[in-house]
Amino acid sequence: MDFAFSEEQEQLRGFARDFLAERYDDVRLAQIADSETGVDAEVWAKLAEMGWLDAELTFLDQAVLLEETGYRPLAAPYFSTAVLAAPALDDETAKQVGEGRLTATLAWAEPGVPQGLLDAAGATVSGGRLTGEKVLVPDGAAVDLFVVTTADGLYAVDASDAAVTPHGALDGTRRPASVRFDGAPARPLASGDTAAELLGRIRDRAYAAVALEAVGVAQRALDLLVAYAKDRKQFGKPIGVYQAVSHKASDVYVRLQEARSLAYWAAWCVAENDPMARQACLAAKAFAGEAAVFACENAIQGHGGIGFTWEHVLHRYYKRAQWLAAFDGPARAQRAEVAAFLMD
Amino acid sequence: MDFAFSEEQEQLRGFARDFLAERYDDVRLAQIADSETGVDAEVWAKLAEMGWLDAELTFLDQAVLLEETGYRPLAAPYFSTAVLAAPALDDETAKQVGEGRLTATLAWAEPGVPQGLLDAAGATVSGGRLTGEKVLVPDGAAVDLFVVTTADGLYAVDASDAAVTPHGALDGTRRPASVRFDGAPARPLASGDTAAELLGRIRDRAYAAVALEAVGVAQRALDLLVAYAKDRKQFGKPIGVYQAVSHKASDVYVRLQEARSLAYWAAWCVAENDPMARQACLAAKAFAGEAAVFACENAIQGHGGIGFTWEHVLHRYYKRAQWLAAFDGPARAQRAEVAAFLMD
Amino acid sequence: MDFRDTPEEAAFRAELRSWLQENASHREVEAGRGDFDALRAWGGRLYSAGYVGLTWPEGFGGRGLSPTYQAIYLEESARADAPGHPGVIGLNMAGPTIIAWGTDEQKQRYLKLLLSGEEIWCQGFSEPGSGSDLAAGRTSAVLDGDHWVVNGQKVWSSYAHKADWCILVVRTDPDAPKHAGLSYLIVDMHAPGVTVRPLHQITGDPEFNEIFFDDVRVPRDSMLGRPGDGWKVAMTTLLHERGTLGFALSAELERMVNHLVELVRRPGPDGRRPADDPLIRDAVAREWIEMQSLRFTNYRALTTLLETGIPGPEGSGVKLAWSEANQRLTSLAQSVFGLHAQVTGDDAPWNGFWQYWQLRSRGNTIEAGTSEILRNIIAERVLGLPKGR
Amino acid sequence: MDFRDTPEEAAFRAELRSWLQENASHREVEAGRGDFDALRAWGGRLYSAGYVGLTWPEGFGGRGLSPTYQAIYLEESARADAPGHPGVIGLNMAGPTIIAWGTDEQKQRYLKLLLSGEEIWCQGFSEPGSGSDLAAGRTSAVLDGDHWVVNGQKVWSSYAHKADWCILVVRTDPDAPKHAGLSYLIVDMHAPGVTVRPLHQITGDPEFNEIFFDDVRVPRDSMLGRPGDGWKVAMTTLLHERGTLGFALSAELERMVNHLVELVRRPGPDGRRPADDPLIRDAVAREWIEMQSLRFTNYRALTTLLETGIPGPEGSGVKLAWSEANQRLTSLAQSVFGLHAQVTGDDAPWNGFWQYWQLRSRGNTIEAGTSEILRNIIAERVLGLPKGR
Repeated sequence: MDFAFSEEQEQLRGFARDFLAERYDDVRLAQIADSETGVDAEVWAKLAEMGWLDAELTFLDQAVLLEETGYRPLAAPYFSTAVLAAPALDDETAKQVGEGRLTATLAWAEPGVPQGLLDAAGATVSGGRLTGEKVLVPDGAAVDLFVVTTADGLYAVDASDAAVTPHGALDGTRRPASVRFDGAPARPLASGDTAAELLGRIRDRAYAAVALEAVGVAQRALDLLVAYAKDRKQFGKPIGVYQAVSHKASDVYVRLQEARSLAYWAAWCVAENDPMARQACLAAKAFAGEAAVFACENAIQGHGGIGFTWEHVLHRYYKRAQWLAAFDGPARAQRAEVAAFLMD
Repeated sequence: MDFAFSEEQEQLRGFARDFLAERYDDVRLAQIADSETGVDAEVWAKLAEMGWLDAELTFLDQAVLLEETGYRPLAAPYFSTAVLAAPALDDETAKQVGEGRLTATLAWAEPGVPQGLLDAAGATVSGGRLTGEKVLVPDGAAVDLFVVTTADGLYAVDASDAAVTPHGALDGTRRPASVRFDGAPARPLASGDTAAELLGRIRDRAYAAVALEAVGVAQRALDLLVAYAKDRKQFGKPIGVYQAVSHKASDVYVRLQEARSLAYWAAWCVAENDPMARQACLAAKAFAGEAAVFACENAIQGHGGIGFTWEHVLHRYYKRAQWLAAFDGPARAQRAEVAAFLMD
Repeated sequence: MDFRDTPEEAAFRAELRSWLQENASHREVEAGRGDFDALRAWGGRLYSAGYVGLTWPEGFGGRGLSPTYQAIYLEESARADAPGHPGVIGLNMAGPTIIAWGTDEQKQRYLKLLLSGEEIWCQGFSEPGSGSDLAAGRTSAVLDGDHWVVNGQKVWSSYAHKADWCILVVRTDPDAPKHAGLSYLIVDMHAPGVTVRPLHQITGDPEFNEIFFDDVRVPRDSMLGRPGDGWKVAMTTLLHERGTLGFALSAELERMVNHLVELVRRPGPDGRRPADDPLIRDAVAREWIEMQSLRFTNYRALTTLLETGIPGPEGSGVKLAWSEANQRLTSLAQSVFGLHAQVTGDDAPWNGFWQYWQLRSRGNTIEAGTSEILRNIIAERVLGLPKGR
Repeated sequence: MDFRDTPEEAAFRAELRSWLQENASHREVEAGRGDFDALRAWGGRLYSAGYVGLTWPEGFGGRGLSPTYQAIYLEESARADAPGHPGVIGLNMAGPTIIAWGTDEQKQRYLKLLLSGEEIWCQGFSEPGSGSDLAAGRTSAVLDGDHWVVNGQKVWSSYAHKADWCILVVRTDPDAPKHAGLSYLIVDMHAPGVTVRPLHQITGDPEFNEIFFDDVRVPRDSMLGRPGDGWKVAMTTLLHERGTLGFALSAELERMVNHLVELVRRPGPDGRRPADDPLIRDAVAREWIEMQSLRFTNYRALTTLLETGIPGPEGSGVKLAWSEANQRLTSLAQSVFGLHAQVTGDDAPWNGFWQYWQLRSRGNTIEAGTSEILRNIIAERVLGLPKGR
C-alpha cells in the first residue's frame, strides 16, 4: 500500500499551486467572478501549454489539479471539460481539447423530471438531429461543445447549434445555463448499455472531482481561519487562544483530513477502475461536500463581521462549497445509495 | 398570558424538592437502584399522606411533582400509577390510589408487533377473562394492578391474577416486567371509541410527564456540571474557565430552558384539554428526552473519568434520561407525527 | 399558568390581525431588500394605527401597554408576513436608552419622531479594531467650547446610510481606564464630517455600513448621561437590544418555518414533493419544535419580567438557539433545490428568497453578540462560572 | 499511489485470515467482559503464530515488519471479530518505551514475556487530583539505599488488577519545577505495599482501577531514563499510545459498523426491519463513510511515517473522530430497540452487546486524552495556534 502521490504528481501540484496563486489572487478572483462572463478567457491556451488538458493525464494527475483548483478557483470550464465531458469524447475531439482549441460540458438535467446524472433523459434524436431542453448546464455559456444525454444515448452538439441562455449564479466562476436544442445536428458518442455505463463512469469521476475540489476549498478556508486566529486580537489576546475559536479550527482540520482521505480513495478507484469505485465516489462526494461547507462556515464565524462581507474572499469559497455540496443532489442522496449497498 | 405556576404550586415544588432531597440523597438513591426490587416500599404511604396521589390534583400540580421526581428520582411507581394508569381508573379504584392503598401501571406492548401506545393490542377478553402477553411493562413487578390494553378496550387486572416476570434494567428504579395473562379475571374500564380516545389522552399525558421528568433530570445534570466546573482544577485553574467546558454548560442551559418551555406548554395543554395538546406533547417528549440525554452526556464529559464511574451519581440520571428518550419510541418517531400535522 | 390570551389581549390580537390583513403588504419575498421609502411610509401607517411604541410610556407617544402586547404584535406581524418598522435601531436601542438616561428636552426632541419613523437612527458601537470588545473603542471626542469634536471610525452599523441620528460611543478621556473613559453621544448624521460607506455583505446587499467621523462637531448637551458614563449607558442599550429581541426572533422563525412548510409541500423542480422525503420531514418537524420552544421560552422570560421587573435568565439563550435554527432551516430549504439553488436573478427559485436568507443567516451568529460571546455571558452571568477567556 | 496490498502484504493477509478463521473464537458479544484467562491463552496462541510484535525488532522477539503489517493484522482481526491481545498496555505503551529508553538488561528481562502475554502490564500516570495534567502528579519516590520508596495513588489504570508490572510516573525531586521533578519507574505489581482497588464504570464493569502505593520498595535500576527524565519518557509512552492507536480504532469501528448493518437488517422486536427506515439508513451510511475515512486517514499517516520517519499529522484527529462516531453509532443501535434497550440480563436484546458498548462509548471521549485536550493539541501543534487554555 502506498497512499502518496508520485514525485511527478507532487511537482505538478506545486506548479499548479504557484500558477493559480499568481494568476488568481483574491482580488483578481473577485474581479473575474463579478465580471460579465465569470471566465478568464485567456487561460485556456495556457492550460493546454502546461499540459493540463492532455488526454494522457491519469485521473490521479487530474486529481492533483482538481484539488488545487479548489484551493484557488480556476475561472475556466476545466471541471466541465476535463471531468464531465472528456470521458465521452471521441479521439479527434479529445485531441482538440488537448490542444486547447475546444471546451465542453455535459448537459443532462431537464425541467420537470428528476435531475440526477443517472436519471432518464427526455431529449430525443431523430435523423441525426437532437431536440430537447436542458437546464443547470455547468459553464453552459462558456463552452464550445455540449455532450448531451438523451433517451437514445450520448450525443455531441456544437454550442453554435444550440440556444443558450446564461444565468447568474452565486458562484460567479461556475455559472449554469439553460440550453434548448431544436433539431440541432448531433454526433452520436455512445448508445445503449455503453452509454449507461459511460454515464456511470462520468458520474463516479464527477463525484471524485467534486470531492477533490471540496478538499481544496476546505483547506483554503482552514488556512484563512488559522491565519486570522493568529493575527486578530480581541480582549488583548490573539483570538486563537480561545477554545471557542481554536477548537473550531481543530474540528475543521479533522474533517478536512477525513475528506481528503476519501477523495484520494475515490480518485484512485476511478483511475484504476476499482470495483469499489461507486461506493468510494458516493462516500467522498457526500462527505467532502459537507466538509467544505462546514469549513467555510466555521471560517466565516471565526472571522466575525469581516468574514461576512463581500470584500472578503471567504464567501467566494463558501459559494463554491455550496455548489459542490449540491452537485447531483445533496449528501443525503449519496448516502441513500451507499445505504442500498450496505443494507439491501 | 401567564406562564408561571401558582403560588401553591411553587410551594408544592419546594416541599417536594426538600422531601426528595432528604429521602433520596445520591448515596441512598444508589442503594435503592442497586437493591433487589429498586423500590422504596415505605414511601408510598407517605406520598398519600402528602396528597401527591389525590385524584383532585390537576395535571399542572402533578407537573411540578414530575419535574421534581426527575430532579431527584423517586423510587416508587409514581409515574406508572399517576400518569399511565390513573386516567383509566374508576372512581373507587382512584380512591384507593389516593389513599395510598394501591399502585398500578399500564401494560400495552406485546412481543412481535409494533409496540407504540396507540398500536393495536392483541390481548383479548372473553367472558370477563383476559388472555395475552405484555412486555416492557413499567414498574410491572412493583404494582398491585394492571391497566391492560386489549383488542376490546381497556381492562383492569389484579397483579395477583397475572404471571409477572421481573427484568433487570439499566435504570434500577424503573424496571420493566413481562406479564402473562392466562384467562385472568378482568374488569372493563373503557371500550370502543372511548377506549381509543382515553388511550390517546394517556399517551399525551405520558409524553408530557416524560418531558417534565426529563427537564428535572437535565437540570440536575447541569447543576452537577456547573458545581464541578467551579470546583475542579486543571492546569491551575477551575475547569469552568475553559470555553471547552463553559460553552458546553451554556449549551446545556439553553436546551434545558427550551425543553422546560415545551414541557410546561404540554402540561398546560393536557390540563386544559387544549386542541394543541397532541402536537405539544409530541414536541415536548421528542425535545426534552433528547435534551436530558444531551445534558447528562455533557455532564459526564465535563466530569472526566470520575463522571464515568459507577460510584458517581451521574450515570443514574443518564440511564433515566435514556429511558425517557426511548419511551414509546425515539424522538424521530414523535417528530414523524409532528411532520404529519405540518405537511400532510 | 394560562397559555391563552386574556380577553383584552385577545381583543387586541383580533383587531391587529384584521388591521394587518387590510393594510399590510407582504414582505418583499425576493430578498428582504425592501424599498426603504415604502418601508418608511409603512412605519408611519403603523404609528398612526397605534402599533408603534406599544410598551412606551404614554407621555412619550407610546401606549403604556405591557410587553405582552408587543409580543402579540410581533407574532401577528410575522404571521401576516408584514414588513417590519424601519426604525428598529431607534425603537429597540436608542429610544429605551433615551427614556432611561435622557433629559426632558432630549425626550421631547427625539422620541416622537423616532416612533413615527420620520427620523431613523443608527448605532456606532463596533470599531474595526475592537469587534466584540466595546471597551477597546478608540473613536474620540474632545471638548472644544460648547461642542464635542469627534474623530474616528465605526463599523457594522445597520441603517447608517438612511439614518438621521446615531447613538455613538466615544472615548472622552484617553487617560482613564478602558471602560471609564467612554461617553455616549447623540450625533446628527447630516453634520459636516460624517461619511457613510456601505459594506456589502456576502448576499451582495449593503445592509451594514462604516461611518467615518472627521472633526464632527456635536453640541455639548447631545450626550446621554455624563462624561465617563458611556459604558453604563451602552449597557442599557445592549440590554434593550437583547431584551426585546426574543419575540422578534421567534416570530421571525415562525414565519420562516411557515415558508419552509409551504416550500416542502409544493412539488419541486422535478415534480416530487420534498415533504415526502422522511429526512426532510424529520428536519422540518425539528425546526417547528424548536420554534415553539423559543416562543414559549420568550413567554416564560416575559412572565418573570412582569412578576419581578427583571427579565428572566430563561431568555438568555433565545438568540443563540434562534441563530442556529435559522441557519439549519435555510440550508435545508436550499438543499431541496439541488444545483438550481445556486442560480441567481430572475431564474432563482422562489424569487431568490431562500438563497438570500440562507446566506444572510450566516450573519446571525455574528451580529448582535457573537455566539461565542453569548455563550460566555450565559456561563458567567447565568451559571456563575468563573470568568474565563 | 496504490490502495492495494503489495504481493507480500496480500500473502500475509491471506495467511492471517485463514489462521484466524481456524483459530480465533468470536469476541465475547455479551459485553466485552471476556474471561481473562482465556484471553491470556489467546495472546499466547497469537504470539506462537507470530502475530504479536510484528513491527518490533527481531532481536526483541518481533518480526521487524513495516507498520503496514500491523495495520493489516488489526483490520483482519476486527473483521474476524477475534479477541484482542490482553497485553495492550505492554504492547502499545510499556514495550515501545522500554525499546526507546531501556538498558539492554531491561530489554532482555521484559520484552519477550510481554509479547507472549505471560506478563501483563498496566500504567500509572493519572492521579485523582491531576487528571489530564500529568505534571501535577504527586506520587513520590524517595531513594533509600538501593531502592526507591514509592508512596501515592494512581487512578484510571486498566488491567492493573491483572498486571505483573506497572510503568509508573513518580516525583523524585519535589523541589524541581513541575516537569523536571518526574521520573519513570518499572514497578512489580506483586511487591508488598501495592494495593489495587477496582473502579466500576457506568457499565458496571471494573475495567479501570485505582492503585495505592504504600512504602513500596523498587530496585534503583528499575528506572527508564535517569532521575528527572520522567516527563520525556512519559511523552514517548503517550506518543506510542496515540501512534499505534489509529488502526486499532478504525478496525474497531469497522467491526461495529458491520454489527450495526447486521442489526438493522434483522427484523426488530416488532417485526419491522430498521433498515427500511430512511432516517436509520442515512445514519448507518454516514458511519460507514466515517469508518472508511478514518481507515484511509490512518493509511495516509502511515505513508507519511514510512516516507519521513515521522507520523503524519493527518492522523492526529482519528481518535477524536472515532470516539464521536462510536458514540453516535452505538446510540443509534440502542434507539432501534425502544424501551427494550433498557432491559438488562438474560432478556437484554443482542445479549447486552449494544447496551454495554453504548455506555462504554461515553468513556471514549475521556480516556487516552480527553477530546478537549486532543483539540488543544491539534490547534497548537498541528495548526500552530497560540497556546491558550
